[in-house]
Amino acid sequence: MATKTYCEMISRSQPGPGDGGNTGSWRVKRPIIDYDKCIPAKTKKRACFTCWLLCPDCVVSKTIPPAINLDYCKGCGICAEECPAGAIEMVDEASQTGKEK
Amino acid sequence: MAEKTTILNLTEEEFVHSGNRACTGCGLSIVYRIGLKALGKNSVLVVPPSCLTVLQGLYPVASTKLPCVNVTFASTAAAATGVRSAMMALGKDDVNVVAWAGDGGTSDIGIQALSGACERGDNIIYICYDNEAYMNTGVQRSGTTPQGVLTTTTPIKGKLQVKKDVPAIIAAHGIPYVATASAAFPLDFYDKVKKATTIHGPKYIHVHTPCPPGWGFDTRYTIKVGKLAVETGLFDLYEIENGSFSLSAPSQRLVGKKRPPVSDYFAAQGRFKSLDTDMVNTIQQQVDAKWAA
Amino acid sequence: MRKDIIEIRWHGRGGQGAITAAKIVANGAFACGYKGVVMAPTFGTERRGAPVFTSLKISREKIYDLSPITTPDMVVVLDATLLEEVDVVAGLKENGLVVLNAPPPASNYTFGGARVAVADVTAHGVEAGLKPGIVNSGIIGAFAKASGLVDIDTLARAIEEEFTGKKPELNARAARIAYEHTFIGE
Amino acid sequence: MHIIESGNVAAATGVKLSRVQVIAAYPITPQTPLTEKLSEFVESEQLTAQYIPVESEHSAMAVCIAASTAGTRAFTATSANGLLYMNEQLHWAVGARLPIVTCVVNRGIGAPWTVWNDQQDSMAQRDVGWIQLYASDHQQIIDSVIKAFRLAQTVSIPVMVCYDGYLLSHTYMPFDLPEQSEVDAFLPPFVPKHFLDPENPGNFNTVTLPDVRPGVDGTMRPGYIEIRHNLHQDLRAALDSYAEIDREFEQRFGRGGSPFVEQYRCDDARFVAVAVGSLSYQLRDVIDTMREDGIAIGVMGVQMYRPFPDQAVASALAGKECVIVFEKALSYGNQGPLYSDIKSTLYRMDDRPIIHNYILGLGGREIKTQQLLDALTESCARPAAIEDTPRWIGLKLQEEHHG
Repeated sequence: MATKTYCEMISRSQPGPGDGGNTGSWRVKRPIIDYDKCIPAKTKKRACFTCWLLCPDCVVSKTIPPAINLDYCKGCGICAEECPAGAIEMVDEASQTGKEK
Repeated sequence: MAEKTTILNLTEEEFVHSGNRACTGCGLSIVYRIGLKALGKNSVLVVPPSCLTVLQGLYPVASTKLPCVNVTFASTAAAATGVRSAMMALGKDDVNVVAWAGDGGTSDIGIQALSGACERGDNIIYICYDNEAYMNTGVQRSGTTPQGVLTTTTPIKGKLQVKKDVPAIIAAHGIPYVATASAAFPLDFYDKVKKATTIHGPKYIHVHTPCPPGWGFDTRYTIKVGKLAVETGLFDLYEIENGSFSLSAPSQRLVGKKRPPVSDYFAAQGRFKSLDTDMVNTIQQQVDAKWAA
Repeated sequence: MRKDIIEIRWHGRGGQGAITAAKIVANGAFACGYKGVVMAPTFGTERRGAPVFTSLKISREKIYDLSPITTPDMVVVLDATLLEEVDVVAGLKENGLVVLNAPPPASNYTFGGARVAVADVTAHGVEAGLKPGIVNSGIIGAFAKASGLVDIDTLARAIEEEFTGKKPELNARAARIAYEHTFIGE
Repeated sequence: MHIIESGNVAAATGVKLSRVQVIAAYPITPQTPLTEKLSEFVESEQLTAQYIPVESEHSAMAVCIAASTAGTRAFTATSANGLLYMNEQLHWAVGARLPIVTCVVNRGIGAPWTVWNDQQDSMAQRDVGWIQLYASDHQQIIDSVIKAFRLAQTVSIPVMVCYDGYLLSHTYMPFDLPEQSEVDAFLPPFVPKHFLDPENPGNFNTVTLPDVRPGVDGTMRPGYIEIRHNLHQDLRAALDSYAEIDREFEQRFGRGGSPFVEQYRCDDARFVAVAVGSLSYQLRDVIDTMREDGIAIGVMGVQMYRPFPDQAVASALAGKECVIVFEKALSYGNQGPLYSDIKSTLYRMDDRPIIHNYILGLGGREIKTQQLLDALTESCARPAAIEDTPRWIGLKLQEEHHG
């Protein structure tokens, strides 16, 4: 008798991005970084990165200048609220999607 | 004492994937992301039903890059003990075994198992993220919901009872490390989790975690509201190491200083709107008395 | 229903070691070729000092009925003070045997038509060098003599194995002294 | 080598021989001597294992679930209300497909409190998806524990080894102690396919959707119902696997050959009594007596209750005139659970036997051999006259109640 293989199905998930889909579509407002005000962008030095630290969704890069992954940014606005330089503005998503087209 | 972590030296390695199902502006997302950085790769998570279950992803996709076992609501700490005992049996005792549960899962249904693990001295880290109600099921009151808070099961008068002091209950077990933290002070939280990984025995970290939909504030204010809870003196950040109590920097700074009134914190959220002036004054007096002591 | 099973009921007090005594006899009987040996203590809530009993069934064949003994062939009483509290001969078969820890003569005790064997097990235990009150090894010697079911050498060996670390030689000696000083009435 | 020990010690010794790695236990009568023995084995270093003195049965199974997910061989034991307190966890363990073994020392359930034997506790867990084995004597207890670990890890389904509280747990009888080397050869170490591994992280028991969904590699993964269907299929296939395991055990240890039902004088029988556990052995004395009176009767002990070995049951009972099921459990308001299962198994037979149901021994009420003889004598004398509702044996404060 052939040996049967058991337990071919269990709920074991594998890590990967986008379980919730492209959560960028959840956004009502979009963060726009003003690189003239943004401290690492302006000084070209590794500095500040408050937006990177506080982002709940890991969509801000710790780079000079910081960049936001809009595919997944849910548009909470924490980065804008907490930016010590006031460099991030939340703008209407609708106005931006229009521009992209 | 270990160097304080700064934004600049904080690791860039992420253990949570973007595009997960957490709510916009989720306080848990912040503490989870930062906490996993502190734990590092060589860790195993134990998670009961909670918002984290959803954040972590629906089968077959996981948003967490660490191994994790989802367990029943009441069993979190015991399951962590189970993972630890297996790791000991397998000679892999350098693994961090970390239970990560919500306030309901900790203060209510899970407290028996947590108490058991603490009494046994099991070598686990238990992190309770306290968003002060059953948020995953739609904002029902929990043992740690503060007095006066409107929830879907305290919809008119607000919760009548005071918040259960879970860290004090756990500290009474005499475990080597108890700490409180806040999502609004992620680096302080990071350092506490990091410290917990270096201590043998049960470690308990209770992290105050603002929730925009459950608390009734705009998503951009998650950090602001969390800071207010600390700065008004309502939620204190401290450590109890081998029985020795010390205030952490964000709370220590307030000693001898004028604190903003608790009404600032209440006014920033919708959930306190049933509080009358008398009640606000009473709470302010309680907080003042606590800080005078 | 089955006629091949010898049923022995042991009466003692919680903590006195009636279970251990019955277990030693069970081991001895098995060593002597009884394939069927079942020893069942009182089921439930035993408390120190309270009267307890233990059932021991012995047969040449496997025993399937595990229920407590109600019609014993023999009863063994570790403590004569029990006689005032417990009807130790309840259900005892006709011509049954009572083995009693009590000073001789056996004629001091009558239980209907039952045969009675006595040995001053409490005294023999002290004589063997045991602490006063250790009776469960000595009673085995009395049982061996009175029942003739299992020989004393086998039982002495079984005692030494069971009492490993707890004065095995002295307990075996207590059994042998009791064996020599067991008196069987008419 | 034969030893004379209690049933609980037989179970504990089986666990030790199986080289279990993690033990969690919470004391409950009449399971306690089993856990006491295991703690002694661990503290005296006769067994290298983690012994976790948990604060509840719920946590006992939590420890086992997590330890098993992490890749170790895990064990616990309980009785009665302790098993019921574990119920949620029992479902979880099987849904996660973990090869945990649990001894259930059968005891009646409160209220009112009882510490004595019946089988309501484990019978009430028949639908959780665990494999259930029942032992009739100490040899079967120790052998079943060892076989249970092998079966559990072969089919990735947890196994309950059930045995009667007090009647077996606290009774001493001789049994053969298998050699450690033989057990090691029979029971290889547990090597999990998936486990909690920082080098290959996975997220176990995640929320699973009603429908299928693609994984990160794009292949379609099952929804909840597919996973449950797979469990059911595997439980059915476990019957074959257990038969193979039992054959292998028999070759190595010389005991076995009847993994599902144990038949005694059934070959030429017109009547067959059926029971689970030690009662099936007690019935043998009754059958012998009735045979002396010329009644063609046998007894069948059911040794595996879930998955239900319907083919073995059907072939044992085919062509019989009457089947009489004795049970120490009841689906209240209906019938004995085993009775219902056997009846449904017989339903598709052309010449199905008449079937009777007796309820007895609940809460440790002593079962007298004479009572069994009386019941069987009546059932055999007029099989067609007895109704299809349970009859109670041994009620004292009223007339024997039919129905």
